[in-house]
Amino acid sequence: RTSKHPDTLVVATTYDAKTLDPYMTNDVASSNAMRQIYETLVAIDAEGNVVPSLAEKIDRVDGKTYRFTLKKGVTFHNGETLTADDALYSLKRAYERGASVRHILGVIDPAGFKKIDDLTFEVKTKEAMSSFLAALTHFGGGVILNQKAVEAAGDDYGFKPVGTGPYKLASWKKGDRMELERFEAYHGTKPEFPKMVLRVIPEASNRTIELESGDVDISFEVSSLDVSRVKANKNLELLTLVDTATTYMGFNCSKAPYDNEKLRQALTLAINIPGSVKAVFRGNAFPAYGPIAPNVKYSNNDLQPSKTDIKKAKKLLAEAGYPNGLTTTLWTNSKKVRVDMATIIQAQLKKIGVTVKIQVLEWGAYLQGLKDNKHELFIVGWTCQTPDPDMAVFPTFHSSQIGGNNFAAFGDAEVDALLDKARITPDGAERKALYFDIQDKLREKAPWVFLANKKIAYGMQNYLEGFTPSPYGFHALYEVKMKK
Amino acid sequence: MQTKKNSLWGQVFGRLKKNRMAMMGLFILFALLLTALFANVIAPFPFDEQDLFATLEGPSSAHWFGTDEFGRDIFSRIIYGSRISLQVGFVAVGFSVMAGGFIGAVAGYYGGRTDNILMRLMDILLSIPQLLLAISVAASLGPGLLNLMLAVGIAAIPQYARLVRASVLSIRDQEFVEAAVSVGSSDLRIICRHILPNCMAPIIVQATLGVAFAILIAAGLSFIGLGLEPPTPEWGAMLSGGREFIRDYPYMTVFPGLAIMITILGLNFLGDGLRDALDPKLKN
Amino acid sequence: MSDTPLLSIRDLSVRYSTDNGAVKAISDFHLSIDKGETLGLVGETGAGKTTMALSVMQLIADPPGRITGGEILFEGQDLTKTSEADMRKIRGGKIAMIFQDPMTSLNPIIPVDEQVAEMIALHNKVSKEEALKRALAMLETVGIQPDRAGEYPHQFSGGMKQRVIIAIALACNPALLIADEPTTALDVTIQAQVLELMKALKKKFDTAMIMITHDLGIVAETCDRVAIMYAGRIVEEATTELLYADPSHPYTQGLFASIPNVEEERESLAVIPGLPPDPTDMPKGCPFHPRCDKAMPRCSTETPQPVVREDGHMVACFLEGGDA
Amino acid sequence: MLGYILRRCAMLIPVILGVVFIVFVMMYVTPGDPARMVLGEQAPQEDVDNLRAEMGLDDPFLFQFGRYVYKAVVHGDIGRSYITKRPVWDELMTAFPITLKLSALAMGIALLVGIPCGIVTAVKQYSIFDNIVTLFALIGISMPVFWLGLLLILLFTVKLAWLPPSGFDSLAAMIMPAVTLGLQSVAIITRMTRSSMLEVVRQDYIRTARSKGQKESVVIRKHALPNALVPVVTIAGIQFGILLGGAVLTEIIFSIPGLGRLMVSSIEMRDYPMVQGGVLFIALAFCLVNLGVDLLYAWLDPRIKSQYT
Amino acid sequence: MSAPFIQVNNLKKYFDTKKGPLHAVDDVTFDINKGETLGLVGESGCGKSTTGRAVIRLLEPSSGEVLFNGSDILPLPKKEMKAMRAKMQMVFQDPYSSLNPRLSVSEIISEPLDVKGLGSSADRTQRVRELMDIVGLGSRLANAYPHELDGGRRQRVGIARALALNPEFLVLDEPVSALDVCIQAQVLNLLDTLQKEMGLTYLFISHDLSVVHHVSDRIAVMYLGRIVEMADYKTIFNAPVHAYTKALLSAITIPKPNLDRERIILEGDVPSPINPPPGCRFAGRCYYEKIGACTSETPALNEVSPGHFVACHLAEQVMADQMQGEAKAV
Ligand SMILES: Nc1ncnc2c1ncn2[C@@H]1O[C@H](COP(=O)(O)OP(=O)(O)OP(=O)(O)O)[C@@H](O)[C@H]1O
Ligand SMILES: Nc1ncnc2c1ncn2[C@@H]1O[C@H](COP(=O)(O)OP(=O)(O)OP(=O)(O)O)[C@@H](O)[C@H]1O
Ligand SMILES: [Mg+2]
Ligand SMILES: [Mg+2]
Repeated sequence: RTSKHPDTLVVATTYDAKTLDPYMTNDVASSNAMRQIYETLVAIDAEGNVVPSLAEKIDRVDGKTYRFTLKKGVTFHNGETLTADDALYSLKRAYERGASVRHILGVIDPAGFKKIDDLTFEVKTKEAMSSFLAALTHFGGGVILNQKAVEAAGDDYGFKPVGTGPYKLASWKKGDRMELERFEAYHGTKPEFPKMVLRVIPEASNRTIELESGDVDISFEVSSLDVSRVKANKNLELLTLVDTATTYMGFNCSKAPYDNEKLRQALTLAINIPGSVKAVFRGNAFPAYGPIAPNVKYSNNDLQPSKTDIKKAKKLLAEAGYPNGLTTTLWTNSKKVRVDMATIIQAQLKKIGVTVKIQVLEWGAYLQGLKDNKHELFIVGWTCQTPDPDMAVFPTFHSSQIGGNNFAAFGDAEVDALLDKARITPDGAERKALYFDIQDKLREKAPWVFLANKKIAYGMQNYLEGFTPSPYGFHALYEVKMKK
Repeated sequence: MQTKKNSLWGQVFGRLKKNRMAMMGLFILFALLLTALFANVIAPFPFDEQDLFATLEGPSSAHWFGTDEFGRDIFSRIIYGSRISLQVGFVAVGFSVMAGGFIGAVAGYYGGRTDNILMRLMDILLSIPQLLLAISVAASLGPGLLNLMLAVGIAAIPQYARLVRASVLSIRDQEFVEAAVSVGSSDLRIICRHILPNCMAPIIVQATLGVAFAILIAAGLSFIGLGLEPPTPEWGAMLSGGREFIRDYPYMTVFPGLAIMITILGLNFLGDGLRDALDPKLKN
Repeated sequence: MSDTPLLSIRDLSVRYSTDNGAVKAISDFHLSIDKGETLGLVGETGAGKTTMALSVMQLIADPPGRITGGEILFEGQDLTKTSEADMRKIRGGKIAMIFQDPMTSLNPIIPVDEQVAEMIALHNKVSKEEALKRALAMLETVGIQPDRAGEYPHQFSGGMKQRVIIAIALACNPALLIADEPTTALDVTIQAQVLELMKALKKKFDTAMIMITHDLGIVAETCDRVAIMYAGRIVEEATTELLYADPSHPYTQGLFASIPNVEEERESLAVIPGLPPDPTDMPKGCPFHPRCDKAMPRCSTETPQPVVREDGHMVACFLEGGDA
Repeated sequence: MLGYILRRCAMLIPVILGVVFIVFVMMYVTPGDPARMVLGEQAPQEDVDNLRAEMGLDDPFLFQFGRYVYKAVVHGDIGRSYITKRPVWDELMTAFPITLKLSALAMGIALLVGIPCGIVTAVKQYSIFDNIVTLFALIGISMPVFWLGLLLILLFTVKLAWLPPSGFDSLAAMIMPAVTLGLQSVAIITRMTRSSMLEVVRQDYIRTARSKGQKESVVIRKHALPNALVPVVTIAGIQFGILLGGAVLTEIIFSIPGLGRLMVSSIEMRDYPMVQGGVLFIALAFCLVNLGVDLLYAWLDPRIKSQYT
Repeated sequence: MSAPFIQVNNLKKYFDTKKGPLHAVDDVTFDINKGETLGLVGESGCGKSTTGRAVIRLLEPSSGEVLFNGSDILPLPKKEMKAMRAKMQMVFQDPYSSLNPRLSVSEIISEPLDVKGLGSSADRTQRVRELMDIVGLGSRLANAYPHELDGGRRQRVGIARALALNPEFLVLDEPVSALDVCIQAQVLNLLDTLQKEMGLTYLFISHDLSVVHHVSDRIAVMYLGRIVEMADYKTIFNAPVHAYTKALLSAITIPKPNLDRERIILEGDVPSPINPPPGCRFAGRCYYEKIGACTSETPALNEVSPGHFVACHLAEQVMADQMQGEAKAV
């Protein structure tokens, strides 16, 4: 089969981008669009290593100071040439105005920025952070903008993006499609397709139908039920990967009854994780074994999902002071997999005498409830947005983050110390050991029941090649080519 | 005096009895009621019994309507679901009919400024998205079946209010209303005893269809924290739950859809019959 | 009298099937009317007057109503056996009807001239404009000025509406006009206007007319002949003078006695005791016998047959003629 | 007539103000922090709190309300979306025309199918046809939108390849969503027309028309139908108003970026200015539809028309 | 003679309509003695019902006085008025629409008792039975519903309801106009009996002159919101003065063939009560020879002979002509 629209790459996505101002949002759909338009100073390669991008050369002057040298002759979509001023302006703006992404680049210290020459500049961080360069790869955080364009567009910048990337924005019908057009003065390898269309098709089965009919070249998030259909279709190719998110059931460790470690362990042991994951995801997820998803650096791949042991669970339950079980509430939001997971957990906990009431909450109310510390058990997911394990475990388990993303309100001096240390230890064996240690500790103290690491499936026409899905959800679609 | 009480209803029923469709409707509703009452006797399986080794099976002799993604027996869930769905449908519609009916009656009866204010309030209510309304109800009153029904009910109030207002306007000027005033009846008494019972025909048409909408809307709301905790079976929720399976396992949605349809069918047959039986113009 | 009457109804029976059983609205009904004659048909509510008129028009709603027997000969043609298509030509064209209630008998959303023109266009091969022109002329004949002809019924008073209905009925110069209580819904002064108008028009077009009413005063004023109806039958029939001079059926006598008369001294009105019979459960024998103060034993078993006196005065009562 | 229209338009003001106020109250009591939704669940609480203050969400309730009304009335400014930062007006003007087109089409289909069905079912009350149409109407109501939507797509796109599966630019693309959306209204309009026609055919003036020797079909079309339409128009108006509020499921299934999806996502994201603006639009549309309905009444029924002067 | 039982002075009722105030009742004055029947006749829409309603305050009059037994009831606060209601009741025109189709006969009759909360429920049942007896309804009908009754019985139910609280004054708003002649006779007889037995006072509204003639002691003729002539019934019938009264009388149909009476056919229609024409309201249809005042001055209701009131500028002239005519005839 050949393409119905040879000049255009049509990609079906689930959501539309919110804005194309990188510092104003932090959502996957926007990042995915921005990845086609913008570039960052540094990027991640397929193995998850940080590599140069707009910056040709990166030197770590000292623990807190980095010196970047920009590529020469990089032009923006508006014809301006990339300079150190643009880069510094961008990072400063991210820190000052980019409330959505500030937590990613949070350690930056704009006071310490220094322009060396037109292409060279220094950036300082407040403390020595080993995850800093990884953070700069984030498409919400590390994108370099053109100062002039931003200032000219003012509040409307989100709709008049100017980047250095391979495509520039041609038109955008909100909620429907974004049309991109090849940037002919692109400094890198020019993409093959003169045009790219990012279409919004919320309904999963329709994405598949349009893929089958050839109206769409690549479809994101093929539903677990359509996976076999796409696989069986000889015109199509299925690509899967495991994303960096972990779905978990958290305990509110800050108050009774789940401030009781034994109780948490008991409940963990009562749940048949592999069985549940199989039932809920139908083969499109792996049982999770720890807080760091398998494709994030320093994830301990030797770990196994926790084993079900009803007898031991009951014993622990009795030891925790609940020989006759207890009644508890489990929160989830309306995502079907989470509700399904909750339903199965409910059935399983019944076996050790724990009666679970499920409450499905609307997302905004859910977050508010977590913030107000009204929760007991809750199911949610955490995505490691940058290729550094610090992002996976620090915001979620450090006691300083209680009231923030540490929804389990877990505070443990030992774990705190390890987390603090690991984030400043330079990459290497020592850091790896620290993170292995952290993973063990968290499994033992059981603030979470680690449930699943989702596989994400992408469907593609088999006349295409060169699409490498990224576990972070923003993909280098400009690399896609026609098969020769 | 002879005891011939309720002879109006007796007569209405007499007329209904001669209407075959209405009797069929009545029979269907009665059967549904029995199903709901004796769900635990009829259903072959408990509604929440999971069998992870027998998920998504098509209809068979063991599972008449097949099984869902957790291996639960769909037939049993539909049987049990009748309890909740009928409750949701009837209570929500009952609530909106009563509230809407009352508002419409007051607006129509007093007319003038009262009418204007109440009807503008109804316009306001109509413009508020159901989702926002539901979230607010959930937020201020908490989750649960009752509040769910309330949220569904509130949203439908304006429709009934308008309908009743229109009927009241035509009844308000009848002399029996004036007669009631002349003997000193209070306004409330007049509205409740003299006016409302006389404008039931259009409400019946609307309400019989309204039950279907209530069930379907309630299903949508159970996913924003207003509804019923899983695994409580409910037709509308089963319908929406089967959505992603529809291409491969259509029976997951066909059966709850049929259940809703049969209910509505029964209601409409009965409603049509009732409407005709109550219509004074059709009386001898 | 000419040889064949314009309309002659023989042995007509009409039934309505209702939840409470069959209603014999009309049974063994005989009536005939000559060209140009005016016949008054008098009877209390539910006697079957409207049903009779609708039978002639073949407009009885079926269900629930049905003509179960007899024939209706109009110009020699049996209307009960006439096809619907032919009937449509007769309706309006040859037989026209004025309905009981002028307030509800006009379509509220069509201008009145169009409602008259519709009738004209249906029975004459004329253009729309021509039909409208003739409609205006017709309306003028009944006293509605052309400048108001384009208005809607709600803008008219009751008397004007009734005049429009009369205009519709007379638009195609029918041979027979059936007027079903044309003035009961009107005010007395308006009633006088309308009656006057009808009399004039009748003379002008030489139309035969059946005037249905329960007002004996109107009959006295307008009709050549009267038929008194009780429970679906004619119980007495004669020329107006004869009948008013000598009401012979006990029901007719009761009817006359219960009218308050302004010309006589006031006294308590004589009333016919009881109520009209339940139409689903007619008494055996003479339907009037349960209310009749002169009832005899045979009245409750046999139905009295009409007896015609020499002067043409017909009475259906056992007290009449040789049987008394 | 003009005076009447003007008076009706003046009535918009209290309604709109009321809507804005009530929505303000509702959003006030609804849990969920707009600042949190803007920043995403991963942002630290401190940043969220700062943003809240910056957005003025910590101000007293009435002050916020007053500020909104002031800006809207004095500057005609109904704000920018918290999420996309685009002016609310622009966002609505993208979504609303699409919804308008879709609803109008759906309503057209509903009337085109519903009224004739209603007429025939009334004229042939209790006939086989009556029962069959009733059955279909009820199936229409109980059939979930996504079912019908998918069936249509599978048939007309996948099998027959006649229609595109999504989109809203061409009439062809709009057919399936409009049918899906209209089906529910078809049922209601059929039932209403039937009920109303049954009432009208018993009226005296229908008998008058028959007594003129008029054909039955003309009697129904010319004399009965226009009289029966008033309540149908009422219901159609309410339905149309509801459709204008957006039809989320249909929009999702056919990938249509209409008002329904916009509103739902705005509510979910606690994008207050968007919700406010959207509800304002819907209320306005509602009132205009109501006005339209009333004018239609006048057109249909001269008695009503005479009350408007 | 003591003061009249009911005294209505300068009663006005204007309705607000979009086109302006509608003068439904415009400056009406009359009185009724105890035990007397005043007949009120006139064309449809001339304000008869409005007058009847305003007199017992079912409608709030725009201005004027209604003295009941000497005291004005119009300023009474709502509560006291409710108590007052018991003494004055109304029987309505249409027996079909004046009874709630969903209540049984006994429920309808006991409604006033229930509202007043009089006695125990057994007392009320007893009273209902009594009332049904009085109006001649068989007790087997207690649980019947209005649609099962014929018009005459329905009207009896309406009368029983009006009598429930032992009123002294009844407004009868066209109580027989919807009834058949035979049944009309039954109801008229009943009303007559009741009046004699209970000493009731009636305001009897009708457009049927023969009925009014039959029941009334005195008759008031209304035209477009005003009383144009008022006198005892014999005077009205034998020596009418107002042109309208004469037209009304001539329109009566008399069940005698070949009477060949001269009919007065009025030309034109009743003018709109909104912005009624200046001067005499009947002027537009009047067949008397008009004078200037007819179209400029509103004629007052003057007593032309004892107890005979006429509102016509030409009254004296007409009276004189009539005297002459009579004299000639003699
Ligand atoms: N559509 C119908 N269905 C059932 N019964 C009917 C129907 N129409 C008339 N009847 C019955 O037939 C009988 C005669 O009715 P019809 O209308 O002919 O009387 P009428 O003499 O015209 O009375 P009125 O003076 O009230 O007009 C009555 O008993 C009536 O109840
Ligand atoms: N509630 C009202 N609002 C406005 N106008 C009214 C109202 N009630 C009556 N009218 C008008 O007041 C005038 C007098 O009405 P009323 O009912 O008193 O007349 P009536 O003499 O009783 O007539 P009918 O014989 O038709 O009963 C009429 O023009 C009528 O249209
Ligand atoms: Mg009749
Ligand atoms: Mg009146």
